[in-house]
Amino acid sequence: MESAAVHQRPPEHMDNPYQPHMARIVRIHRMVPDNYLFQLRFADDSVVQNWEHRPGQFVELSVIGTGEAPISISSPPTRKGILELCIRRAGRVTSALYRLPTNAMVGIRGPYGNGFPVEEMAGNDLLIIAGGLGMAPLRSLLWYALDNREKFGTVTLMYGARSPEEMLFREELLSLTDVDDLNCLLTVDRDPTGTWKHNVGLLPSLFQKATFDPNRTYAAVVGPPIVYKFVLAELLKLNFHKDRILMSLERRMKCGVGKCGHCSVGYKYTCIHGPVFTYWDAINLPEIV
Amino acid sequence: MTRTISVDHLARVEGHGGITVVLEGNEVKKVDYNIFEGIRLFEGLVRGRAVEDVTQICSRICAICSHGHSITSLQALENALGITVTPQTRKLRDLAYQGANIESHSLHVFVLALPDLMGHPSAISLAAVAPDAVKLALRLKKLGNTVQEVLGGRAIHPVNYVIGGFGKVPTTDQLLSLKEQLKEGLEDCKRALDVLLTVPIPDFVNEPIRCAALAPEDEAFFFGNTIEILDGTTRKRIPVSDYRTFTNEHLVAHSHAKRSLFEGRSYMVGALARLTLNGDRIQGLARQVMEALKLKFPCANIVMNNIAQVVELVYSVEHALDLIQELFEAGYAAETPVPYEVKACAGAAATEVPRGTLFYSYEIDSKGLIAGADVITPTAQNFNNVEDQMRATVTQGLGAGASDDTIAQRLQIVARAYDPCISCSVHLVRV
Amino acid sequence: MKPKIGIFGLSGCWGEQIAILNCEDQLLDIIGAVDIVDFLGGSSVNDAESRLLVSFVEGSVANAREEAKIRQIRERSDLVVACGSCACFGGVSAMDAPFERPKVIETVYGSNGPIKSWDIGPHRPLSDFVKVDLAIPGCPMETTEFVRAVSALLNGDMPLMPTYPVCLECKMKENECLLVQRGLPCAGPVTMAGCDARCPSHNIACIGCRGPVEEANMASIEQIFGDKELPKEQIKLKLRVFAAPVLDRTEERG
Amino acid sequence: MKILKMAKHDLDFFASVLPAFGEVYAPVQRGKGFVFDKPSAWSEVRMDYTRTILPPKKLLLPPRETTFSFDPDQGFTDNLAEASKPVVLFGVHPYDIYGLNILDRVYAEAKFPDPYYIARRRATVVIGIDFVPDDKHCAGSMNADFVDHGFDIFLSDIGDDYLVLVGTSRGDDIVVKSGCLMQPATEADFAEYKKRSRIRRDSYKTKLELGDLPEILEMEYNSKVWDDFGARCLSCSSCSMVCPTCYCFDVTDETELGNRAGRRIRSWDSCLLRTHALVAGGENFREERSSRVKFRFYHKQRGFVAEYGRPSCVGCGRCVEVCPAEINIITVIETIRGERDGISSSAPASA
Ligand SMILES: Cc1cc2nc3c(=O)[nH]c(=O)nc-3n(C[C@H](O)[C@H](O)[C@H](O)COP(=O)(O)OP(=O)(O)OC[C@H]3O[C@@H](n4cnc5c(N)ncnc54)[C@H](O)[C@@H]3O)c2cc1C
Ligand code: SF4
Ligand code: SF4
Ligand code: SF4
Repeated sequence: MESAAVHQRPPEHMDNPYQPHMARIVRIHRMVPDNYLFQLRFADDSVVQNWEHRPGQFVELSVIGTGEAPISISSPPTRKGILELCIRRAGRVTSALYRLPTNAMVGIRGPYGNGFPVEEMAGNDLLIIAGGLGMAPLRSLLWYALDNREKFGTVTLMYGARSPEEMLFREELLSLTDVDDLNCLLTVDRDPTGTWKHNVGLLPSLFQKATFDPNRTYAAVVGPPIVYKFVLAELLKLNFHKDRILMSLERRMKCGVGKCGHCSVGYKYTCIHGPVFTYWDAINLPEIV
Repeated sequence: MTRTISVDHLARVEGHGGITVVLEGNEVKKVDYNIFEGIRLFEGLVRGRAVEDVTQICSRICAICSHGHSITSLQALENALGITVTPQTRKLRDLAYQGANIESHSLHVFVLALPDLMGHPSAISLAAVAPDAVKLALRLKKLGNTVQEVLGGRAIHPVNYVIGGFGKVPTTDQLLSLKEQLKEGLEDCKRALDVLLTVPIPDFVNEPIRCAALAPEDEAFFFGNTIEILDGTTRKRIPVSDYRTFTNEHLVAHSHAKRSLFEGRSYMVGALARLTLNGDRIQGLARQVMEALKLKFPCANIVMNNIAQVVELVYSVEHALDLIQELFEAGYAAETPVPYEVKACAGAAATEVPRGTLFYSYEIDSKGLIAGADVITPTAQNFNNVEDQMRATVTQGLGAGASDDTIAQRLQIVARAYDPCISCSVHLVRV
Repeated sequence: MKPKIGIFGLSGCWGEQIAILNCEDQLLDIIGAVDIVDFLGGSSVNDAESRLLVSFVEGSVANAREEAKIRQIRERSDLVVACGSCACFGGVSAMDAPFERPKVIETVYGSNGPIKSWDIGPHRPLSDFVKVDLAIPGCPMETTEFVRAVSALLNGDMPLMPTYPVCLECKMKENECLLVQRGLPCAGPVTMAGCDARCPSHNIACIGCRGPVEEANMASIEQIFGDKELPKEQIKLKLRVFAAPVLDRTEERG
Repeated sequence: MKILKMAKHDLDFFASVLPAFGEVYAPVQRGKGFVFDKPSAWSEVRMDYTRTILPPKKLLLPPRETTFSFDPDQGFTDNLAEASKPVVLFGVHPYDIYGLNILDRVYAEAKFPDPYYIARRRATVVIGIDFVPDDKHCAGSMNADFVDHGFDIFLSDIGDDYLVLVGTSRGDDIVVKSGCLMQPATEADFAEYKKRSRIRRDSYKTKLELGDLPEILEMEYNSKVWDDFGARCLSCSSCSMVCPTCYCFDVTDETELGNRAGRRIRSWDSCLLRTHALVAGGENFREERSSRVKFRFYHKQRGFVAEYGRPSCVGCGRCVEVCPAEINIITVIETIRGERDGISSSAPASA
């Protein structure tokens, strides 16, 4: 049990996992109030070249001088060069970010977390279920699947927002409702505008619009706690395997690399063992939902 | 026809106060120095609290004199409980007083009063034209704060003073480092003198001032058991334990602060009063400064109080250096507070805080709880004197044909020359 | 243009205004970065009307004049910062009195003095009257926290204030625990940190000058003090020196 | 492992060679307690100390640490040089060395090794000594009363001599540097060691059963005892601050006045504090104090076992010493096992 790392690796040759790379905000897309999409490009080209991530992974975003916050990567690994983050204005760091103009620099480190087990999911049908901001990490998975369409069976997206104005990536998703190789089901809780042409109703109501073979489908669910509550019940009703229901968790995080302790659920760390957990994990980690 | 000259809200004094002068033609009908600071009732609030808890509370009477309040409160408690502190504790407390004096006087002279003398509304605007002078003042102020922090654990509302001594005495290293900083401070004092020599001191010819201060019993200039009053050329002495026959507190309608009169007449406490009574003790650089700035006694020009503060500031830097030397010579060591047992008792104490004589007295019950408390601050004692000086200033101004605005201006200079600390004056009398 | 700020004092000991002046090393930088347009304690020329980015307010509200003042300050300021425990929690003047307030006033000022005409009320925290954007507690507030707050506010960020108790900093300084090892009534476990455990570092039990942490477990600490054979009334008196109005509120909440 | 011996009276001389290997920290008295500090004279060093207020983690994972500074024009400057200054930590008890080995697992050996920790750990010579347990130590129960690695040199009392275990080549350098102080240990020395080891093992006044503790913790997850502990807990965080294996930290940025240049600082945090699991928008995953007390013990005695095969508690007794509310490893385990009726309301363990 000799501490190999302690006695062999000279720190001089080690990456400092806490020190971010600088990235430029190349575009800010004001999708909905308090939910902007930030497109970033690393200042250092070698970082751009070497960057790799999996859908469902996240980065630690720094507004230097204000602090850091964990943010899911919304862009798929298949689209290189630009990193997209869909960020809700929630507190100090995100507010400071919202004050920055295009071309300002932010710090990025990562990618962190396990991400979705895309290799294991390959060859199966895919059911992506997003509620509200849950679309942020799932958009990466969605485009990964569409860009690697041959690797998956049927692909279904169920996405619920409170109203059409609050739907993230609305134009992009609406344009996907016509494509053949994706079953794109969108719903809003209510439609004050009266112009919404798709489903109106809570997210679980979309289950009537599709059928699944639980033996060859992976479900990826991300959303606020209420979404888990109802969606999980539906999936269990449909006899989904507990280890084929994947969910992504949010916890407080200060490091992203399994040290600071804040993101622990039960005895797992969201940043290392997660943020993607199976429903079976969830049952066994008492604090999970 | 009646008219009034008023200053609604005095600026650059600590607390909330105003001045109202009522005139009928050239006759001064009334001069009111009003204090409308919210009343804070300290003597009422400490009742029923344990002896070890009251000092920290009374410190909150005043931020600037908080070290003075704390130590005077402790000495009153110690006098009551019959505790004698060690010579080392007494010296360390004396050292803390020098820090308080350095801090308070540099704040008052340079930040609150000097702008007046140099025709500026504030030290902020002064900083734009005379940045070096302001930096110098801030350095001296910081020096005073550092001394207070080392001794009291905090610059404002010290935490380290307890009955019988200190929670934790400063380490030798801390004292050595203070010594170095004080030596640099002495150089700054010389620079300050150069600045002050260029400042015109207005001549306020006022009535002669009756002065009062503690009579020092040893080299500790700010401690003593006897009050000494200089009235014309006679000196009267009253033991501190009889301080009430000296302060004679009473209320007036226009102020939340109480007033003092000795033998029916106002008197002054503070730097000028101290030097008038005990200026012959001043030696070294402080004496040179006193001579260079032409401070002579008796002095009827109240603005010279600021000059007296400068002299004391220099004295305090020098005395602090001496004290550290003496502490080491006497074999400096960590001491724990003198232990005590509570009993029913009473006691009073007075010390000279930067603004003058501060009195404390306590009655303690057999369980060690406070049964009565009395605090009389220098500002409260000075109020009547300030009003007298203001009246003289108005009369003088009217005689010289000054405009009401000029008179109002000069009234403020008088108020600020006293270094009033209004917030501390609002509470008072025995319970 | 430099942001305009104001510094105000209500009923207090002037501790925060002195604390601001005690930032000797940063004072000129602060003056360089902001325009202090209204500061009665420091300047005799003041602009009492103009819009302010931040108002730093010391002291409690103790009378109608001060209540009007704090409302006016709120109206003209983007941000109101309560400085010091009087502004944040009511402070020492709001501590428990041995008897009802009229009686206390009477004992201090006499029964038939001119006090009847005075405008005097109990001391209340600013938040009883107006929205407070940031509280910098402390009696007095720490100069370091003030400077840090100014620098965060200038960057547009809300300053981060400690949310943890004094014990955390006390342990960081490796002090021997006065409560457990010496049986002294130390309020550190329920008191907001940020002072670097000043008192325990001087062998003095914390007296709670920075006010309670948000979830202060008063019932438990009272019991623990009780186990140290302190009389019950003294326990309450000791724990309620700096923030009695706020503690009353927590207790009402349950 | 090289095993030698050294006469006790030669310790002063041995100590005199240590400064060549780094700044020496050793147990000295502070108040009635002890701390690892720079002794001003070797005579101050207390070989008989019970436990220090803070464990050695304070030197490897400092309470407040600038990880790097930043400047809009110059980018980042890390603070690794500062972290690489050589230190000799003398007189560490075995459970505290065990504590360091556990920190190694998380900070040095896991994914994303922590460069600051590693720099310090590499720069720190650890010289261990054995100890006599008091009633708060339960290192025996936690299997942390003897260590086989994680130190450079370990000294065991065998009467007039110390048995000297040399754990690393750097430790051997120190042995060499101390000249002819050390002699080969003999059969008799080993016998003496074994005799004393037995006595030591038997001298624990506190014995806790770990066997099926993870399972019992699972069974008692919804137990009311946590509410009782939660009602008493002050959330003062003392227990985590002094714990050799608590390593949570918080991260904050500090800027200079009127500037975005500044520092990123990490400082000790605790899962007992209200904000530990609080996220933007006000949701708190461990809102109740009881859930936080539970989490701490669950993490040490259940979670860590699942992840690393042993509890992260090393039985140093520090939480027993510091908790004003008597919530500690002994009271919790005994209560959860139904072997005591929770905590009393009378005087805490260390009156
Ligand atoms: C794995 C993961 C992925 C996330 N992905 C996204 C995303 O794609 N888009 C998005 O808008 N938000 C996302 N969040 C939530 C986002 O991290 C928080 O909203 C953000 O930290 C708030 O930071 P703040 O400084 O603005 O808020 P404040 O409330 O001021 O937070 C201060 C600090 O607390 C911590 N903190 C507060 N809330 C959270 C939280 N919910 N999760 C983790 N740490 C928190 C952070 O360290 C933060 O710096 C994600 C969170 C996690 C854990
Ligand atoms: S001395 Fe006071 S502040 Fe320090 S740990 Fe003990 S209880 Fe907490
Ligand atoms: S230890 Fe307590 S009383 Fe002392 S300064 Fe800190 S908060 Fe105030
Ligand atoms: S368990 Fe004890 S030491 Fe830990 S936070 Fe609670 S009261 Fe403090």
